[in-house]
Formats: sequence, structure tokens, C-alpha cells
Amino acid sequence: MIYIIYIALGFMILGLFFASFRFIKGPTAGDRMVALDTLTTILVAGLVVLAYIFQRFIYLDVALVYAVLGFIGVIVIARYLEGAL
Amino acid sequence: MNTIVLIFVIFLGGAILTYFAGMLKGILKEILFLATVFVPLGLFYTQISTGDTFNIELAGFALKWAITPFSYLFALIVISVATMAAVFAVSAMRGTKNLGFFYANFILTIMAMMGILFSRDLVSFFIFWEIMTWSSYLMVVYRGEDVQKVGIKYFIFSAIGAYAMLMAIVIVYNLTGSMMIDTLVRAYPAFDFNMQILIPVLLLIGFGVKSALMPLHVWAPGAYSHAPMAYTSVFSGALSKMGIYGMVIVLVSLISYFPQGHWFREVIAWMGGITAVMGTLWAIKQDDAKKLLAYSSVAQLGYIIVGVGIGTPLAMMSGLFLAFMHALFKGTLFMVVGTIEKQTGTTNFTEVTGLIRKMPWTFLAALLSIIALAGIPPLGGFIGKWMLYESLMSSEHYFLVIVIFFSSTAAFLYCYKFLFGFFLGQEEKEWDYVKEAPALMVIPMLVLSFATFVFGVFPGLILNPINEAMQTLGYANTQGHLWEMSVIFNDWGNQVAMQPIIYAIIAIFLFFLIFLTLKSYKNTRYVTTKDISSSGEVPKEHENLTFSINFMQPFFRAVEPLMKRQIDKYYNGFANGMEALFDFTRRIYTGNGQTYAMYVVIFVIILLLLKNSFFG
Amino acid sequence: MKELTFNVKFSRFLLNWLFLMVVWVAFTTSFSSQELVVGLVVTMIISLLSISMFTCCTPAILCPRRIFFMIWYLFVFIGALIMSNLDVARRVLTPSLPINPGIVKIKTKLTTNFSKMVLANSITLTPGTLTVDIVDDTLYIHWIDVKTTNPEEAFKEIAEQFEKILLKIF
Amino acid sequence: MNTAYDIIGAILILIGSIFLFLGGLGIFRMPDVYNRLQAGTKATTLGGMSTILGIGFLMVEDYWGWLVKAIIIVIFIAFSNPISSHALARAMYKRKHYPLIMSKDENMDAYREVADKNQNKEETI
Amino acid sequence: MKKFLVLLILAVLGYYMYDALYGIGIGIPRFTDGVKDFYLDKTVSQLHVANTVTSIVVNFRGFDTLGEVTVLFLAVTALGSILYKKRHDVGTRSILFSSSSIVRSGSKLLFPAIVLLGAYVFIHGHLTPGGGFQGGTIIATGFLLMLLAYENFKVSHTVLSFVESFAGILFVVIGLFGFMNGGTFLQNFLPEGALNNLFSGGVIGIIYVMVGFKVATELTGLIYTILHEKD
Amino acid sequence: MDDNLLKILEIGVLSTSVLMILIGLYAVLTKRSLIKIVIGLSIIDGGIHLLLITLGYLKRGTAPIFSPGYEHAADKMVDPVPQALVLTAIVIGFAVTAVALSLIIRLYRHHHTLEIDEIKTLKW
Amino acid sequence: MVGTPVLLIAIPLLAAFVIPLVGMIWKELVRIIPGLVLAYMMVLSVTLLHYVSVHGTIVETIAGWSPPWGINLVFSPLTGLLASIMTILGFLVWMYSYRFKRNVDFEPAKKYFIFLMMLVASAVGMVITGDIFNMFVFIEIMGISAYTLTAFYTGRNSAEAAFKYLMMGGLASSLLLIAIAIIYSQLGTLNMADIASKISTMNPGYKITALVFFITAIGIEAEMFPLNGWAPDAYSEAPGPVGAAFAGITVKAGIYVIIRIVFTLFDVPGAYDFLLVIGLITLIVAETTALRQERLKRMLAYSSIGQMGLVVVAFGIGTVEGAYAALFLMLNHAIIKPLLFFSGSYLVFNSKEKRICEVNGLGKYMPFTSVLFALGAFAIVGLPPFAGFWSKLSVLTAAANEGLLLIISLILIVSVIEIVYYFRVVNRIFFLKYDKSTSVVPHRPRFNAVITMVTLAILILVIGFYPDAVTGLLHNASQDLMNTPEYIQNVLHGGQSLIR
Ligand code: NA
Ligand code: NA
Repeated sequence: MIYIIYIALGFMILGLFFASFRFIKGPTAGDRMVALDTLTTILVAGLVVLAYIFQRFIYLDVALVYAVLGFIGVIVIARYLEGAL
Repeated sequence: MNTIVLIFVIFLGGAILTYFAGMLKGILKEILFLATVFVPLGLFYTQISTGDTFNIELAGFALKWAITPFSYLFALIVISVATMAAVFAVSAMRGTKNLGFFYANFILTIMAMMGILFSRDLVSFFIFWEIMTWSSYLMVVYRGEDVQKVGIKYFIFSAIGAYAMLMAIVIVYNLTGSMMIDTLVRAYPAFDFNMQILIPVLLLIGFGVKSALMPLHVWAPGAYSHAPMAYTSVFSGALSKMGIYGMVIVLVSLISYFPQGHWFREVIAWMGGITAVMGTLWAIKQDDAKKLLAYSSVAQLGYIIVGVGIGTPLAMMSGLFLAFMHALFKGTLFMVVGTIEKQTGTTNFTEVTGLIRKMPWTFLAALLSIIALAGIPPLGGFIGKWMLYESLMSSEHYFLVIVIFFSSTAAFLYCYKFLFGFFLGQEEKEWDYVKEAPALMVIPMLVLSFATFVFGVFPGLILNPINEAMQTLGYANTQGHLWEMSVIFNDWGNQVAMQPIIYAIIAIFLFFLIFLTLKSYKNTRYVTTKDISSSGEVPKEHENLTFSINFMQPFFRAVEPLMKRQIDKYYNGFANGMEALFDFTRRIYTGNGQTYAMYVVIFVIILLLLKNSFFG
Repeated sequence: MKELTFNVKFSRFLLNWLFLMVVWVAFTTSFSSQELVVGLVVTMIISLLSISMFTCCTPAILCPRRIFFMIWYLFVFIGALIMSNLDVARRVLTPSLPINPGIVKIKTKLTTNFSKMVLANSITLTPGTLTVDIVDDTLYIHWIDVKTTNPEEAFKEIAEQFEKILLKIF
Repeated sequence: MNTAYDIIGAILILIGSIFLFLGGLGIFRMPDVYNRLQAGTKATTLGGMSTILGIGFLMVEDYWGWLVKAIIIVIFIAFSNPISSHALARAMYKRKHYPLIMSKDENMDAYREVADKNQNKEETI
Repeated sequence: MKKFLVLLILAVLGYYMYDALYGIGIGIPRFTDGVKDFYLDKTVSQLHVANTVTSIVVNFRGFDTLGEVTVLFLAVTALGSILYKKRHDVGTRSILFSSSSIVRSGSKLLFPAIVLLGAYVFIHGHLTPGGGFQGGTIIATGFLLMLLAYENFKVSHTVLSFVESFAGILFVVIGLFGFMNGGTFLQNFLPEGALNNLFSGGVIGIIYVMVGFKVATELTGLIYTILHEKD
Repeated sequence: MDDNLLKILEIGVLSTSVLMILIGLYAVLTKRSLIKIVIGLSIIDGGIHLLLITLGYLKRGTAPIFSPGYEHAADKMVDPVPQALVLTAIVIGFAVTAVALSLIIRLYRHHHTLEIDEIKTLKW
Repeated sequence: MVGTPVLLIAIPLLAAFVIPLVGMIWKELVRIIPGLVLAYMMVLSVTLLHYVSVHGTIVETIAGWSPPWGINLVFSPLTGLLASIMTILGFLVWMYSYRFKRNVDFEPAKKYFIFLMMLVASAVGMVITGDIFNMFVFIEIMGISAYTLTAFYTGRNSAEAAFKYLMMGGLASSLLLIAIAIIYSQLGTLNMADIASKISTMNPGYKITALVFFITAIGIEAEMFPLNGWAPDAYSEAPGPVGAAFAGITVKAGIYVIIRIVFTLFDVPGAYDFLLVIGLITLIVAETTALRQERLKRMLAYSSIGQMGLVVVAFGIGTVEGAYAALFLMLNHAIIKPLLFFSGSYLVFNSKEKRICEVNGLGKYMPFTSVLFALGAFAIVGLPPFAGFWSKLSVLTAAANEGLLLIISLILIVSVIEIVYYFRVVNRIFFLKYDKSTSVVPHRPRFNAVITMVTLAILILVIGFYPDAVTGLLHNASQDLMNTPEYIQNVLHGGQSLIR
């Protein structure tokens, strides 16, 4: 079972890698934010997977909170880019 | 309460009271002021003897107040000048603004001087020294005219002096673990060589400033002439003597124990000599009586320093005698100028003339003091100078004799200028309204000037205390043998062989001088000083051609090279250079936050780079 | 906005409370009495404070028919999701990037803001389409491979299957 | 490989993680911001949901809370991700960052006609 | 040029910092007599608080937290002071584009849940990796979401101020109650309860709830002030 | 193997935190916009927080939370103190940043620019 | 007993939270409560100081955990003395500014008094805390209060000053955190006594790096050169009483931290010499810069920095006498500089530019304020018989006892510079003509301001004439500072008479 998890982690890290590349490269702020949004989602999933690996139920809370904060962060930036702040 | 403390409490309380009383109308404040000066000084004169002490511990320093015969001598100077100046001031200052401020500072100055003389330890000495400095500074700037430079200059020089002194004091404290002057004197011979030099030098800088020793004198002319004259008589008469007081202690009690001490003394004496010459020359050049007297004071203090510096018993005695005399006659002369200023509104020779008949009593006081100043027998100045010459001759300082002689002779010029400029010469309608000063101003002048006369005739009255004072400094009792060395006088005191002759000479001289002068006016046609119809020149409209302008032109052409190098300019140049430099340093603060952040980073890096050398 | 009657308000409050209580239990994953008591209090306070906000649906949404359609919708949605994800995977993995992007507009018959949001989200989540904005009844949709720019045809392609069910729920 | 839960979990995780990867790749490859949103965030949404649910299934026998919490997270992602994608797309358009149009069709950008208007009326809560 | 210089300087600094920190040894137990083992022991045996970080934040180093709460409080107050304008200067938010109805509806739906999540996080601060700061922040972000979605979303300053002050006062007063029975400031005076129960840890949970309220209201006020700032 | 991983982790995390600090400092020292300077300060803080957290890390450690199943795992738990410190530091950093932003708003009102080179009326 | 040391912190915090509430009920309470709190803090700290000078150091634990596990407060002769100075001064500043902005808006006034109170409380906290991270927290509270107070006047360039202050403060806190991180990573403790007892076992490399970061961080707070660029701006742009509070309270706390770290926490003797050097450079640069200032408050600011440099020099001497002298300087500076700020801000009250040349001749129109300013100037340059003299004398004797003649002469030279710029101002005030064209309009100080200034003047005179009123306290404090083993003993092993 744990091998499947490692494979999954590998995929995620690859995804993270490509998304990070986009985050760094841009070229526009919007591209970076798209990348950040993606990163957030992958990281939330990653956190859940980590909770499984460490076998700690309480880490799921972290993932939940991270998802909430990531979402609101993207909304904030989106509204900022729109000129609404 | 201990009488010593009582004296200071009265002074201090009086200062505060008079400050507030200054706002009152009427004579209550004047009575209060006089009482605050007279009562403690009276107490001192009657109640204090040299055995009384007062000990206190303050901030961990043991302080001791007591009076020695030596300081008693200077206390006499303070008492005589201060009391008379106080009386003079009451009348002279009447109607001035901020009178309370004047009174309070006057009293504080007197208190500080008495404190200096009482102090047997360096801490209280320094404290009183500083109180004296700032209270006199406040007097210098009291009138608020053009004082920005004068006041600052005075205070800066005083501060430099004081801090030099303070440095010496803390070094002494480190070396001896005590602040007592006696301890310093006892321990000094055992100090190492560097300290043996450093301590006296630092102390002498401090005392040299107050006694206007060249090149530390530049504050004096401005300060003396800007303070109210009622105060300047104390300032020049008594306050400058505090420098002499300290200098004597240093030279006698310390430097005598220092192997190379005589070099020191030579240097000091020569500095005094140069001060005397230059002061005299500058004095001659002045058109303003205050300035003239100020430079004259510088010169006179030079004589005193010569005597003190040479330090043979006779020289020391002459120095101290001159100090006393200078206090009396210079005190009087400043009062005279103060009187003239009050009555005419100016102190410029070129403007005021012919006051002799309007202010005869003032003239008398001026005359006596000028005679004393010029060193003409039989007034006190002559005795002192004679002893100085004699001591210089006997200690083989021939060049100094020449210097002093040159200076004394040149001094006649400004003496004449002073006397003639104000009192003699043509009377002018412009000054017809001038009247003699009120009695309260005249009396102190007369008292002081007659004192010079009395002490000139009976020098023993002063020489006895001086003799006693010198014994506490370690000199042998000189009564009997030293006084006999003088060739003119076989004995000082009341039986002077040549006294009658001198009386006769002086009486005739005076008589003719006055008589001829007065007479000459009666027979002359009255012309104004601006009337030059006789000369055939065509002056420009407002040119003032009084004879007292460019009085000594030929003389100055001769000494021009000497006068050219004004020390003042060097100081100014130095100060300006420093300010420019500091203007540069403040540009470190660029106003840009990023630069400051950069400083932080660089600071960290430097520390990290050098951490082993800093913290290793 | 018209004033709501007390009854409407109260019913919405109860719905809100219930909804939040469910969420609370999910958060705490515990049925211990302490948690439940605290949860009841906390959720009550929050629903009281947010009563004026939670106006997207009424308790009528809990009737069985609607719940059935909700579940059905879920399955339809998940099916669409998977299908279109495979589609996107194909595009991404194809070296030539076979795309023809553009923005088309479609009209919806849905009326409430909430239902429009659900529709828009569904469209967004099914890859290939992305709701850029809603203006009144018009949805502007970024389409990764535009097949038609005609609103009606586009509606059929993109939104019809969702809207059908949503009309029944709301 | 003990129970059905484990199998479901493993499959979901595997599928999910592949989509997460594809999402990242999509963002990397797609030519403009709208297409990146299309490919990226939505693939990761599905991938994330799937992965998280998978973990929930894997652990549900240990403690039922795992699945419940996973579902909560999944629901949140399902609601929030399309909204944030939409918000980003709209923001970019409002910044006049117009989408890449490959075809020559005139009507390919239907949004342009209303984009610059502040079309939403004030809506109170 | 300047940038080059800065880079050079930073390179030197970086070298030294790395040098200073390298080998500091992470991942291995280092101290034989550090304070952490005491905390890990006492949080279970005495305080009955599951989350050691919480027991440190609220109890062992509760004084820090009081200060920290004060910092936040002061920052909010500072914002009001620094950005202060006379009443008639204060305008409404100037916004280029209103948010879309999708964001509005979504926010409306998610807002109560986010607030509940925040409440959950700070109520369970002693049991789960959460606490007053985290929970308060979540609640504040909920308000941020609403403020972004609805330009005219109003938050009552009076209510915020009241809650914030009240929570702060309660924190200090609970601290002062610690003096009862010869105790010290911030000392627990309530029964500890059983480990991993909601009601455990005595005052720690209560204080963290107060912190949660305080942080939530303060951050909300802060966000509100900044968003309503008009140039 | 394990120790090598640990070493890599240590170097990586330390480098990251030092790099963050340096990047932040670079922004503070060279960026002309006040906002970027404040962001720089926040990045520095972030680097330091990372550093602090790393210090508490323990190999194979777990969160210092004694939740069910972990009541007796004290010896496996990472150091909770740096976490508590970072929590405090984050909040404080946030507060300071908020104040900084408000000051920037004030400065913008006053100077109508955010260029630090143009905001230096107070000097010398 | 009116309370324990923790109340010095807890009560102001409580009040800070209460004020917004009661402000809704009766606005005047917003002014009154901080005053009452500061008065209470003053009474409490003075009472406790008396208690500790009789019974010995109080170590108060918090939350019931004894050191090194819990945070503890150390109220010793040293910390008590500083806390007393700060609270007394805080109360005076409150009194001076009681009617501040009375006729203006309510909101700013509310905030002003909260921040003033918190400034004092945080400074006291920095001084009495026994925990290094707790100290960091208090530094931050003080920072935020100080930034806000600096930016209080919206009309001036105060935001610029505050921003620079914040930038530097931010860097300082970052550096401080790094230092704390290094210390914690090596010793596993944050308690200062615990650190002090273990520091000798620490790897010297880490130790010195930590020390470098500490010194830089606190050097910013303590206004050491070249880290003090923020200070003149902040002092001069803040309201006058705040400048006084900065000079009298915040910088004292910074200095305290520096010496606590160098003297107690670390056992690096080279640090003393470093303090000596850096203090001397600070002194010289600041005083020479002050000489060339055109604005009054800026001049006072640089003077203040210079004085702090001198304090650091005195500490750097490294002996008990040096510490005594430094504490004496701190005490005197804490009463004299506020007087200068108070009277100075009345002298340039209506001026926009606050230039020195604008005070010309005001002595005639504002005699009372002018005399007090002159008194302050006399005292700060160390003229006897005012308070400043004794501290200057003790600095010099302490330096002389270590044979530091060069340093003595530099101090004295700088003192001359100090005299020059202060007396220029005094000259202008009293002895130049009042220029009616300047924007300065003579302004009578209000009653509360008069009381405050007179109190300070009386303190200056009392210490000047009877220094022994404070020397006992200073001696105790300096011995307390230098006796690290006793500090460790008191905190960790329960010295005599602890409040636990
Ligand atoms: Na997302
Ligand atoms: Na920071």
C-alpha cells in the first residue's frame, strides 16, 4: 500500500514542479496566481497524504485550513488584480 | 549651624530671594541685595578663623571646607571689591531690567569665589569654579547686546579650562584615591613623570583661562567690556584673581616638588611677560574705555603671573601684592567707566571729553587709580612693580625686566589716554548736562582708590598677610630680611624713609597737572572738537577729527608686526574648520531609510568579519 | 430587498443551524456530549449572526424529491467531470496541443443567484470550459476548443445537462 | 490489499495523483492564462478530490473520522476551486488581458462587449 | 553599481550566516537539560492539554501570548490612529469592478462555514493543531471574503471594539484570577479535566477562545480599516 | 542513508532560510518602492521563522500533540518551543506589517509617491 | 504591598483593553485612566524598589512555573530602579500631555494615551522580564507604540520618520530573532539566568555570532552609531512629550537590554571594549552632528543620542564604578532631557519649522519656560550644582580608575561641543532680539505642563545639591548588574525572599 502512496507523492511532486515553474516564470501576475491556485490544491492533497503517512488524523485539520486560506488568498489577489482593492 | 555653612546658606538663599525680589519696586530689593553681600562677608571677616572646618560627604566624595591664611588673603580681595562693587551696583544698576537676575548672579559669583577659597578638596573647588563660571557668563550676556559671540567665547574658553582641570582632578582621584588638595600635594612627588607633568599642565590651562594668560586670553576683552561695569569691577578685580590663586597653588605646592619645575616656571613667567606686553599694546590701541581697561587687565594679570611664575619669595610677594592692588585700582577704574557710561551714555574717548569739572570726584578716583596702575609712587602699584623689578634682577631674569619695563612704560600711554580722553581736553556743549554721579556710586570708587593710596604708603598692611599666606605655602617668614633687601626702603610698613619726599613730589606734580589743565581752559577760545578751521584741511562731513583718534599712530607703525598676528583669528579659523568638518559628519544621516538599513547590514558584516578581534 | 417575515427568517435560521451542525460534527468527527453541546451553542450563535446572509435556499430544499435530484446531479456531474478530465489529459499530453480557445456566451433559464452559481461552477469544473462571468442570464464561457459560437448550440454542448436537473432542484 | 476500502482508496489515490500531475503539466504547457486555468486548476481539483477521498477510504476502518473529514475537504474544494478559477479569469479579463484566439472567427470573444462595464448592481446582503 | 555592491555585501553576510548556522544540528536531540522535555511531560501529566504548543503558548509562555495579543490590539489601534481622518474625509470604497455574482453567492455560502471552521479551530486549540490565533485568522479571512464580495458589507465597529475589549479584559482577568489560593499570574485555577476531552486543560481552553475572539475581531477591524481607506 | 538524507535536509532548509533572509534584505536595500521594502521585511521574517521551526525538527518526530493514540509518544515529538515562538513571531510580524502598510498609505497621501528616494525630507 | 511586579504589566494591558469600552461611556476616562494606571505603576514600582532594596531581589514566576520553565519577572535593585524611573517619567509625560488635543478629535486622543501607557508598560516589561523571548515581545509592543506615537501628527512628515523607525525596528527584531534562535538551538532554554549559567558551555563560534546579532539588534533600539539613523527623525517629528518619552524611557530600555546581554548573558570580555568603542563613536558623531543642527528638537535628539553613547561608554568601562556612573547618567538624562523637550516644545510651540533661530529673544516673553530650558541645558552639559555634574564626574572618575585617559579627554572635548550648541540656544533665547516675523508666538504653558516641568526642575536641583538622595540606589543597582552569579542564584535557585 505504501508504494502506491509513494508513487502518488511522486506524481504530486512532479505536478508541483511544473506548477512552480509556471509560478516563477509568470509571465503575468495572473499566470502566477493560476500557478499558485494549482499549487494550493496540490499541497492540500499532499497534506492529506502526509497525514496518512504520519498516521495522524489531526493533520487533516491543517489541510482543511490550508484549503480555506488558499482559496481566500486567491480571491483576494484576483480582486486586487481587478482593481477592487 | 556651622558658620561656614551659614555663609553659603545666606548667599544661596539671598540669591534666590533677590531673584524674585527683583520684580518688586522700591528699595527693598536693594537692601536685600546689599544685606546678602555684606552679612556673609561680614560673618566671614569676623567669625571665621583659619582653624574652622566643615566636612561633608556627597555622592561618595569626602568634601572639606576650611580657610587657610593663603586663601584668606584672596578672600580679602573678594571682600573689598565685592562689597564696594555691590554698593556701586545698587545705584548704577537702578532702573535696569531683570534686576533680580543681576543681583542673583552677582551674589552667586561672590558665593562661588568664596567657595573656591574655602574648598580644601577638588570636587567642591570644581563645583564652585563652575558656578563662578556660569554665573559670570550670565553676567557677560546680561545686557544682550551683540553677546552671541562674546558670551559663547567666554564660556567655551572657560569650559575648556574647566574640563582640563576636571581631567586633572579625576586623574588625581585615580592616583591618590582622594579628592583632598592636601593629599594631592603630599602625593605629588611620588607620581610618575608623565603625571607629574600632565596634572600641573591641565590645572594651569584651567587657571590660565581665568587669569587671561596668553594665548587663553581672547575671551577677556569682550567679556570684561560686555558685562555691566558694576560687575566687571568684580570680574576683573576679584574673579580673575581666582586664576592666580589656583596658579600659585599649582606652581608652589606642586611644581616645586617636580625636578624640572623651574622650566615650568620660566615658561609661565615668560607667558606672563608676553601677555603683559601684548595686553598693553592692545590697550593703547582701543578707543573705548571698556576695551582699554579690559586689555589693561590682561596686561596687569601678566605682571602678576610673571611674579608668581618666577616664584622667588620676593617675586611671589610682588605678584600677590600686585594682585591685591590690581583688584583695588581696576575695580575702581571699571566703576569709573560705569559711572561715565551711566551719566553720558557712552564710553568712547572720542566722544566724551572734559568731564573733569562736571564729575570731579569721579575724576579723583580715576586719577588715583591710574597713578596706581601706571606704577607711579607713592600708590600701591609702584611698590608692587618695584618689588617685581627687584626680584627679577636678583633672580637674573634680565630680559624679563626689559619686557616688563617696556610694557610699563607703554602703559603710560593708555593711562594718559584714559585720563585725558574722558576728563581733560575741551569741554563740549554736548555734554553740558552731565552731572556728578550719585553718592552711592562715588563713595565706593573713592574708598577703593584711597585704599590704593593707603596701601601704597603703608604696604605693610598688605605685606603682613601676604607674608603669612606665603608661609602656609611653604615659604619662610620673610619679614625682616626680605623687606630690607629693597634698596629704597630699609623697612616697609609705616616708617618709610623716602615717604615725605615722595609725598612732596606727588603733591607738586598733581597740583601742577590739575592747575595747568584747568587754567589752560580758561584762557583758550572755545572751539568744538570738530572745528578744524585752523588746519586748512578740508574734512569730509562727518569725520571726527578729535585728537584722541589715531592717538598713537607712529607708535603703532613701529609695533605693527607684533600686533598683526591676532590669536583670535587662529581660534576662529579653527572653530570654523571644525564646524565645517562636523557639517560633513552629519551627512552620514542621509535621510534615506535604505541607507540606514545598509548601515545596519554593513555593521553586522564588520562585526562578523572582525568578531575574533573584537570578542575573541 | 423586501423584509422577510419572522417565520421565513426562523425557518432559514433553523436550516442554517442544521447545516452548520452537520458541518460541526464533520469537523469534530465526534459525537461526545461535550462536543455536541458546545457545537449546538456555537452553531446557533453563528447562524443567528449570519441569518441575514444565508438566504440562498429555504427549508423546502430538504424535500425528498429535490434531494433525489441532487444526488442524480452529483452522478451526472461526476461523470461529466471524469469524461472531460480525460479529454483535458489528452490535450495536455498531445505534443501539438490541439486547442482552439475562445469565449462564447450562453443563456440560462435559472433565476436564483445560487443556482446560477452552481451551474457556473459545474461548467467550470468540467474541463474545457470555464465561466468567466455571469451577466444577468448570460454566462460567458471560455472554451478551450470552441466548436460553435452560436449561443444556443453552445448551451446544448456545455450546460444543458446540468441546467435540466438544476431547474428541478431549485 | 486487505479490504475493499483499501482498494478503492488506492485506485482513487493513484488516479488523483496522476491528475494532479497533469494539472501541473497543463499549467506548464498551455499558451495563455485562460487555457492554463482550464487545464491546470480543474485537473488538480479532480485530482485533489480523488486523492483526498482515497486517503479517507484507506483510513476509514481505523477511524471513521478520516473519511468524514476527507469529504468535508473535498466538498470545500469542489465549491471553492471553480470560484477561484472564475475569479482569476474574470480578473485577468478585466485587466484587459484578452484571451488567445487562434481561429479567425469574429465571434470568438463574446465577452468583450460587456467586459468593461461595471455591470453588477449593488446587491445588499 | 549599487545593486552589485549590495549583492557583494549580501554574499558576505550570507556566507557568515550560513557559516554560523551550519552544523547547528537539526533533527537530532540536542539538549540534555533543555526546557522542552519538561513541557512535553507537564502538558500531559499536569495540565492535561494534548497540544503541547498550546500549553506553551497559553500557559508556560502565556505571558508572551498576552503581549502578542496586545501587539495585535495595538496594531489595530495604530491603524486607526495613523490613518485617522476627520469624519467628513471618510469616503466609501472606490472599486473599479464589483465582484461577480458567482463570487458573491459562493462567499455567502461559504462564509458561515468558514466562521464555524474558525470557531472549531480555536475551541479545539488544546486538542488539535490549532488555536486562538489560527481560528481567529480564519474567521477574519471569512470576513475578508465577504468584504471582497460585497462592497457594502458593513461590520459594526462598536461590536468589534466591544468583543475585542471584552476578550482582552477576560484574558487579563483570568490571569489575575491565578493569584487565588496563593498562585501566580495566569496560573490555572480550574479543574484540568481528562486529556483529549473538549473540557480539559482548565483555563487554557478558555484563554485560547478569548484569544480567538480577540484575533478574529482585531484582524477583521484591521482589514476593514485598510479596505475602507480612500486615497 | 538516513543520516545523509538528514544532512541534505539540514543543508537545504538552512540554505533556504538564509536565502530568504538575503532575498528579503536585497529587497530592503535596493527596491525603491516602499511596498517592496515592506515585502522584503516580511520575507526576512519568513526566512527566520523557517529557521526557527527547523531548529525544533526531530528526525522521525511527530507533532507535539498528545491526541488519541499518541498519549505516550513524548520521546518522538518534535520540540514544541520553536513552534510556539514562531506562532508569536508570525503574529507580531503581521502586526508590524500592518502598521507599515498604514504608514505607507499615509506617506502616499502626503508625498503622492512610494519611491523611497523621494521621501527623505528629514535628514542631516 | 500594593502589588507584585507582574501588575506593572498586567494592569496597563487591562486598562488598554478597557479604555475603548469606557470611552464609549464617558470620553474623559480615555485620558484619565492611563493617568491613573501610570500613577499606580509609579507607586507600585517605587514601593517595590524600596522593598527590594531592603529585602533583596523579587523573582516572580508566571503561570506557576518556576524558572527556567516559566517566564519570570526579576525585580532587582537594577531593574527596579529603571522601572521606577520609567514609570515616574511616564506619569510626568502623561501629566504634561493631559490636555493634549483636548479640543480636537476624540479618536486620536484615545489612541495617544493608550500608546503612551503601553510605551511605558512595554519598557518596564523589557526591563523586568527574565526571559529573552518575552523581552522580544515587549520590544515589539514598544516598537508599535513608538511608531504610532511618532506618526501621530498627520500634518508633519511624521509618517516618514515612523517608517524609517519601523524599517530599522523591523531589521532589529529580525536580527534579535536570529540571535534567539541560535541561543535556543544551542542551549535549549530562553530564560536569561539559565542562559547565563550555561553560556560557558556554548560553542564559542555560535556564541559570538549570537552576540553580534544581539548587539546589532539592540544597538538599533539603543541608538548606537551607525544604527541610529531613525532616532533624530522620530524624536523630532513626534509630539514633544513623546520625544521626551523616547529620550527618557524607550532608549533606556534599549540600553538596559544591551547591558543585560553583555554583562549577564554572555561571558565575552571583549564586548566591554566594544561597548567602549562604539559608545565613544556614537558620542562623538552625535554631538558633532548636533552642533550643526538648525532645528531645536533635532538638536535635542542628537544630544540624546550622544548622551546614550556616553552611557554606553560608561558601561563599557566594565567596572562597578562604570556601571554606577552609567546608571547615574541614565537617571539624570531621564529627568533632564524631558525637561528640555517639554520646555523646548513650548518655545517653538507655534512654529512649523521649529528652527533654533526662531527662539530668539523669547526669554523676555516666556521667562518661565526659558529659564527651565536654560536650567535643563546647564544640567545636561554637567554644570554644577545641577544633577548632570555628578554623573559626569562619576563617569570620569570611573574612566580614570581604569586609566582611560584618552577616553576622558575625548569625553571632555565632546562636552565642550555640547556646551557650544546648548549655549548658543540659551544665548538666543535670552540675549537676542525677538523677531516678530517668525512664526513662533509666545505661548504660556498650561498648568499641567507647568507642574510637570517644575517637578523635573526640582528633581534636577535636588539631585544636584544632594546627590546622595539617589546614589545609594545607584550603588545597589550597579552592584546588582555586575553580580551575575547572584542573578543566576536568585532566579534559578531561589534567592532570598522570592515571590513565587
Ligand atoms: Na484552489
Ligand atoms: Na521583524
